[in-house]
Amino acid sequence: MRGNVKAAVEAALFVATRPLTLEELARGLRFPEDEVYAALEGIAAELEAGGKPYRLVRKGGGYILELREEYADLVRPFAPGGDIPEPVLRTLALIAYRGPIKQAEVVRIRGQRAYAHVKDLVKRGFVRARKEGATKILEVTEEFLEYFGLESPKDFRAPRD
Amino acid sequence: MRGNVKAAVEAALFVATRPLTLEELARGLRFPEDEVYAALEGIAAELEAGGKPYRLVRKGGGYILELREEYADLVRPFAPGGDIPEPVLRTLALIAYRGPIKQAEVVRIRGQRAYAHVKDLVKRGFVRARKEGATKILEVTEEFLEYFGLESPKDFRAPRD
Amino acid sequence: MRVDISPERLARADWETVLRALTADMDPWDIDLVELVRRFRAYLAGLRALELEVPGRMVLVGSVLLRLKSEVLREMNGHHRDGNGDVDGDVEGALGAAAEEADYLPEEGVYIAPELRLPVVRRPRRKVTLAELEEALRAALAQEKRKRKPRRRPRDGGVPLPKGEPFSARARRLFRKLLSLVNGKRDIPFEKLLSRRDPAEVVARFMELLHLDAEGKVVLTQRDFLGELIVRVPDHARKCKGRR
Repeated sequence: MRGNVKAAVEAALFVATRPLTLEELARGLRFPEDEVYAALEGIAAELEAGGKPYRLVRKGGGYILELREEYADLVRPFAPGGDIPEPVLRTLALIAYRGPIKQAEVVRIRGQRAYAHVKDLVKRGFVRARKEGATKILEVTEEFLEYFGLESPKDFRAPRD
Repeated sequence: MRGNVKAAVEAALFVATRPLTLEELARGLRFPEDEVYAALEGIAAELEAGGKPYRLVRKGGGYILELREEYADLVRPFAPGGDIPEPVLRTLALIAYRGPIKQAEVVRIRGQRAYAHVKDLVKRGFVRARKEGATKILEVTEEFLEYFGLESPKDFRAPRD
Repeated sequence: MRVDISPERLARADWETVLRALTADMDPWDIDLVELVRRFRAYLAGLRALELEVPGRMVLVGSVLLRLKSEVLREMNGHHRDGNGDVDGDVEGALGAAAEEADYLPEEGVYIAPELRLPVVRRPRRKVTLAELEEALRAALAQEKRKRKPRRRPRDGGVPLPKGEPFSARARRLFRKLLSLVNGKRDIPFEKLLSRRDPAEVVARFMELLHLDAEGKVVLTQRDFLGELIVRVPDHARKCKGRR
């Protein structure tokens, strides 16, 4: 049944954190590829017509639901990591750009509060700390990059306005 | 404008990974609470009417978009990790199966990290801990039962192979 | 910029005023103790007469600050855990509050890194299914089973000691043997005390010698590293021949 395919495809897109290929969807949901494709078309059109703040986009050979650009700044505080306080974000930026970096160096630059920031960032899984003698070496994790769909820390430089 | 509020609220729900309260949405999006509430009602009705595989639910005092129960198994291949990390899930399973159980016993079986798991599970509302002398007695809550669609903890305690 | 107090006034000031003056430009959450000490020494050097009460209290305040700081650093490095392996909630709360408060302090406009902007992404998390909960249970129970398997106790690697005779009796017997061997000589090589020379005997004799050494009945020396152990029975010990 048509309705069935569409709901199934939309359910898969709803939970996926990366683009899903046509083949993957067909195999995982057990529907013929052409039906899945028709469902994708239907979903895209519906989101467009409904004035939804998200849409279906093609990315890296797959399909993914994505927030429309114009809502990004508005909803940033609700997005993952959006609750990271600005000072903690600065400490993260330092670790991202200068890492691997000694904790002592981060503290020297950011002050004593950086200890709490590092703790928070390690807890979030964004920063990894490894002991090296008496000090700790800090760097961002792959999880952090993957989480935000980044290839390298360079990718999240804020656009200069 | 009405449409504006609804799209903004839906955008926030789309990116959020935890329930958002009415107050939080109103403050973050800078719309009056009653307008945000009306938008939430509109979104819920629309998802319902459109036969979408996800819906708006109220949870822990907030609102979150959630996949409908009946699609959970279907989409597992597309979202390998559920919202409870595997090690925490094992500790939860043990408490559900053996509860009420002493925290010390859980730690004996699951190791020291179980302390952090229990803390997490209590925070999620899945486990209740009551002091009994020097130790804590752990058991699952009604919220846990509701999450997994169980009537009673006994439903999970059928003999295993 | 330090608070400007004339040297005369500072000399007459009480220790709290001195401390306030010396730390006026410091972050109260992050007092630089090294700098404070340097300033205080400069202050002392500027004093004509040494008021002992002032440095005494300063040392107290300095040590309290140092203690506070070291405790905070210790906590932040994850030490001081309670028996449960959890960081003491109160301490963590206090630290969190302190850090939060520190976050409201104005930041210096120093360039550290490009501004960081996290992209707005969606990280949907689906619910865990009952099947997954059951799989998790199976894994947890399997883990328990592994833990329950009795671990093979390591073979008793303790010192093999001859059974039957109490240690003190053996030590006394060894001492009598030593006295019989002394016979004019002062030094007796350890190997003379051995008959079988197997490890069990070596360890047993050595333990007995250590006991006698502790009682002051023998003196043990070893001239070369890993060389022969030399046993000497001091004169005063020879006299206790007949005694127990």
